[in-house]
Amino acid sequence: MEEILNVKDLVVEFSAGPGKKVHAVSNISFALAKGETLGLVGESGCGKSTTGRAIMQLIKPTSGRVEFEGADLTTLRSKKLRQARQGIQMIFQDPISSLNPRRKLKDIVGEPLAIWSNISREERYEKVREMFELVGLDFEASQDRRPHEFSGGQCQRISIARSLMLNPRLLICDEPVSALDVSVQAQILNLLRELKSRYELTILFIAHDLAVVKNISDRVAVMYLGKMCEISESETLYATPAHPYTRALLDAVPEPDPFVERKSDAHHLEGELPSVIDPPSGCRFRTRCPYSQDICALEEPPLRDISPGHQVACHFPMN
Amino acid sequence: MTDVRNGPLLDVKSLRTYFQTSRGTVRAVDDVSFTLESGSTIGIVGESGSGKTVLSRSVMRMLPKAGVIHDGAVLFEGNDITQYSNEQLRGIWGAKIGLVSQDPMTSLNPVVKIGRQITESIRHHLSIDKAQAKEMAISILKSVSMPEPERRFSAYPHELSGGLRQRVTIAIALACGPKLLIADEPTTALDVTVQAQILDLLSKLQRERNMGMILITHDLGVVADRCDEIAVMYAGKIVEKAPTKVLFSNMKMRYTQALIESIPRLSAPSHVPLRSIEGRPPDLVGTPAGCRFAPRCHFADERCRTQEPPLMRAESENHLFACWNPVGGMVPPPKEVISRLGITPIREDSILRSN
Amino acid sequence: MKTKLGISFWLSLGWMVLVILAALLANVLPLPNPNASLVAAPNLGPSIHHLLGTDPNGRDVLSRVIFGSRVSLVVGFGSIALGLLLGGVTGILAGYYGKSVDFLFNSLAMIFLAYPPLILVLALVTFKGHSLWVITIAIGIVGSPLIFRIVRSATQSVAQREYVAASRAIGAPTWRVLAKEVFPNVAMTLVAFIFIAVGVAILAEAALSFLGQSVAAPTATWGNMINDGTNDLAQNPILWLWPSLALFFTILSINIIADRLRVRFGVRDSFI
Amino acid sequence: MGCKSETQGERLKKYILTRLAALIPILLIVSFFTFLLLNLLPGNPVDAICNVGCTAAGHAQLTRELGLNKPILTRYVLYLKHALEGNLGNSYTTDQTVGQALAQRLPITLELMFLSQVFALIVAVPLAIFSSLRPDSRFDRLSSSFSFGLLSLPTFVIGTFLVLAFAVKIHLFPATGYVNLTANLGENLKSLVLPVITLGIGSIAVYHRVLRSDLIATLQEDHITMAKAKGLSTRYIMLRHALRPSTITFVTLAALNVGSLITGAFVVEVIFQLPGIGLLTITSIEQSDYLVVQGIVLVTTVGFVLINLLADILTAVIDPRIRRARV
Repeated sequence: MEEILNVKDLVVEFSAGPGKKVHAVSNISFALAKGETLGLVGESGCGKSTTGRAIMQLIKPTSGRVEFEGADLTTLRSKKLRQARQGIQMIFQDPISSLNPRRKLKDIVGEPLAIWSNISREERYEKVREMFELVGLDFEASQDRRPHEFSGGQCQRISIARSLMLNPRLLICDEPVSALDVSVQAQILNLLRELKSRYELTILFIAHDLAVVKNISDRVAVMYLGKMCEISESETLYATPAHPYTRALLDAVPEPDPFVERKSDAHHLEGELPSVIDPPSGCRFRTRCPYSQDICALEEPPLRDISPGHQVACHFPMN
Repeated sequence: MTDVRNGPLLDVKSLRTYFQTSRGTVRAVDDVSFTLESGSTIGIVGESGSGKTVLSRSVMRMLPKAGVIHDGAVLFEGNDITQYSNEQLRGIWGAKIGLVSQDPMTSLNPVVKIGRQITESIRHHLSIDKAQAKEMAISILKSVSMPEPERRFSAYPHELSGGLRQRVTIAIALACGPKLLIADEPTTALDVTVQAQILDLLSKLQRERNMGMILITHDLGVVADRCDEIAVMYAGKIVEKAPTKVLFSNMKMRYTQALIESIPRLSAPSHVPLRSIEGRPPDLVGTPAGCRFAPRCHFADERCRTQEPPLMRAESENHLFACWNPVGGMVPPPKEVISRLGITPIREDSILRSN
Repeated sequence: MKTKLGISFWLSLGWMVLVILAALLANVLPLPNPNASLVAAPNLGPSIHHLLGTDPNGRDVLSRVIFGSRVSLVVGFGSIALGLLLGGVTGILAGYYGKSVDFLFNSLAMIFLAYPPLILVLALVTFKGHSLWVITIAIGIVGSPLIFRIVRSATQSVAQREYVAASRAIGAPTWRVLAKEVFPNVAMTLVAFIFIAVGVAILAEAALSFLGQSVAAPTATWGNMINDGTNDLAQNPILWLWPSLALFFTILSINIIADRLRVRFGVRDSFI
Repeated sequence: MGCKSETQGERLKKYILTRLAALIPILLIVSFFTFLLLNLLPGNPVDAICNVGCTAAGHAQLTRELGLNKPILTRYVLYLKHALEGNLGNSYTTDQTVGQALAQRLPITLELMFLSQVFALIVAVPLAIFSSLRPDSRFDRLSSSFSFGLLSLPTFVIGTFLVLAFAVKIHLFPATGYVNLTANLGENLKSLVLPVITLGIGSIAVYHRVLRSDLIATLQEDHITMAKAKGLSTRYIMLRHALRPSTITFVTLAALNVGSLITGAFVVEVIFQLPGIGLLTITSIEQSDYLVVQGIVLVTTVGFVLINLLADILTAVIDPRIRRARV
């Protein structure tokens, strides 16, 4: 399969006062094949959103490579970077905050064309109209209105419309449905699925909700404290999680069905998330891992294949 | 104010809370009734704007004074607290009714030490000295499984993680041994792993202390295995109420059905299209005639749009729903119609008792 | 949903329009020379020829009040325009870029802010001369670090919003992000503060001229008229009253306009 | 969570020490700029001292005597050295040293400023508390409009009005003059009543408005709802939970307000002829007594910086979060 995005040894660190560093993302590598959807999950503070923004170069990575269609984005500067970024677009978590409250909808959605193409205003609005229809918004009724008049779900549709204006190949969705009600969340997930097949989009879907991720993803990657724990086909990962952390995450999800007996052997995570300024040595999960042994503190487990397409970073993977 | 009584712990009757705004009257809680026994949990499920938080505040009677119209009764231990003075209300808040609110990051005072935030409630209601109050607070911190409770006692909220802070708010709510615990989206702001810990803790404490608990949430997954009974709210009204297993296996109301089906599930395979509910929840100002869910409902017909469905009883006990075209067909014959707003306002609870 | 501006806003705006028009048209209006002595007998009460009477030098009080407004308005609006130019531009840049740009401008602003403003203005005026322009520039310079701080913090909060990130993700060049996404949202906060600042600048000038440190006599300013008036407070308090009233109503109007705009734009009431 | 071993007290101590260390470069830069400003601007102390009859040779000699022919940096270092030894130079117009003049005048200005703030707080804090308990009530609207009006009144208008009303018309208080604190406390306070009210009124308006809006915002926060849910009384919630976080902006503001307070104090001193720093500044400027002006600028600026530092430390004491964020 053709690779569209290849992230190699991505590191993002922030300064947190003198001599202190936040290790937000530490040596993450993964690749996305054309047309696939990769779900990126983890608890808050695990670095999944930072990864998304670092790929987009909205945050400068400390080191590592982000190859998009063969070009390393981390080496590009200003104009070249802006041009290369046209192929990648992003949808953000907060539907209200991701739209400028002072601008009209047609200008928000038309903005990418206003920047990148020389077509006339009329032609631009015509394209905006087509996109409105595609994402299920009434162009006539909403074009001259401003974002605050719309609900969260509608705002997210507007964001999606804007992101598709430049015909991107890769879409990075950063928690696109976590601020929405369940009934609206389903609308947006269905819309994304439909658009994906229509435009042959590749999607990096960042979320904390494992069920949502499972619904939309071909493959799933699990992050913990800036590190990649496990990455696999989604059916495999959900059926036979190999990393104790993945397992704990899955066990913690409340199933909306009173007839499903809660697993009696479910192990809930104990203890607190360690600090990202001073992460544990060796395996970062060891402080909360029920299976941790001496070697886990001494040696960092590398991400390795345990079956075709199933990689895990653990000294003692399950199954 | 006696403990010798026959009624339930909490009996909410036709509760209405309207807000007067410049846009018109917002009917945030509109004719809501339910009862709750000691030692049991009722889950109130609704999407944002369905009025579930206003309901919890109305039950506590913690509403602003200006621009609010309320009606109905809230019998707590047999006394109607809607008739209480502010002084009387302050006597039961914290002492008999505890509140755990949504966001542990904002619900603790950032400049007051945790210990003080717990003891001030104890000292206010139980009038004991400082040392005893501290001892009590530390034992409560222990009971909410707070690691190193003595040290946390003199910590500030910002030094704790979200999960630990929520344990502190639970400790505060439980400090005086309340009879009723209202948990308003207690885990929405928390990670899924912490959510499980907090929910387990709440159920454990609720059983141990034989409290009644109202668990308010938007997440059906949260209420599915932790509530005895579930009430589904939509646009300020309870549209279906049933014991948990009955609700999930035999839902009647079309909204409940759509809500349950729209949730992506871990047990379902990838890439299945989800059932979605088109449109958005209605504006609570000037709600239209008929069923409030009708504009978004695939099954809505003329009657749904013109005539508001009353709460009707399904075949199983304690199962009420408001729908003209319920799942599985109309079961109860029309004579069993229980209440019809504006025509014969029969209270739900009286029907339940006549059973 | 928009809140109404209310009657007080429109009354205030009316007063400001009146003051500005009078200042602009002062030369055209049938007024005697404000600095000419003995256009009539000294210390006259209000009459049909001299609506507000005359001062001990026999100068026309109405004419002096109207010409005096020119100084207040030029200093008030001029100094804040200068302050906006200095503080506003650097504030947006510092707030948006952060890091070293922010450090540089912010350190500079903090140094300026370390001086009590009046002392700095007095020092500048003493050594540069008592002309209208020096006063305007001095007050503008003193005000700019405060405007910088306001613009910077407003920009910082706007720059965190996701629509700014979204605009960058689309590939908008920096000038476009600043002009289309950041500036319109900062401007909203700014408008209310700017009016307050104009009021403060007018008050500052009046205080200076009361101390005899503003535009040199005999040019009429409200401040030096009030100062003159205090000398005759016991005998002829009305001389003190007119410029005081003019100053009071002007500042009040500006404050009311600022406050109504602040409420309209949903900006929080704070002076920092 | 990074440094749990530190106690709150240690953290606070560390914070104060860091802030004090940061003060030294600020004071150096500020004093240098002051020096530079007063030296580079046109207008020369030699011109001021030399009258019209001054010869070119006399002029040059005076320049040498005052050390004005040396490079600016050398002069600054010398000035700083002398300043640290407590020597700020001599006044050209009186036979006092600058230090003596300041020592004589400063207490008067400080007493005036201090008392005016006490007065302003006594009036503004209760007003703000009652306003915020019932926002938009009749009391709130009345007091808000009242403070709005005060905000629009210049100090010198208030001052002259008070003189007219209480000194000229009914002779309750002296219009001008100052009685020394050590000489007669009663007369001293009496002579300060009108100046203190005049200066305090502007602060009342500012404090009332800011504290009110801050309290209203705090009262809407979740933790206040939680405090109510504990059954605590309104009075307790106001004093224990609302007022303390609200004081943070308030303290910062009060420190910044010192700038406009100094302006106000100068004006008040002129109106009531109080022999403080303000009056000294005005006369020195009029007589181009250059070293006195420089000394005043230096002292007020250092004082201003110190007060703002004090405010920062105070907010850190009030709000434990700041200690961690700013260290």
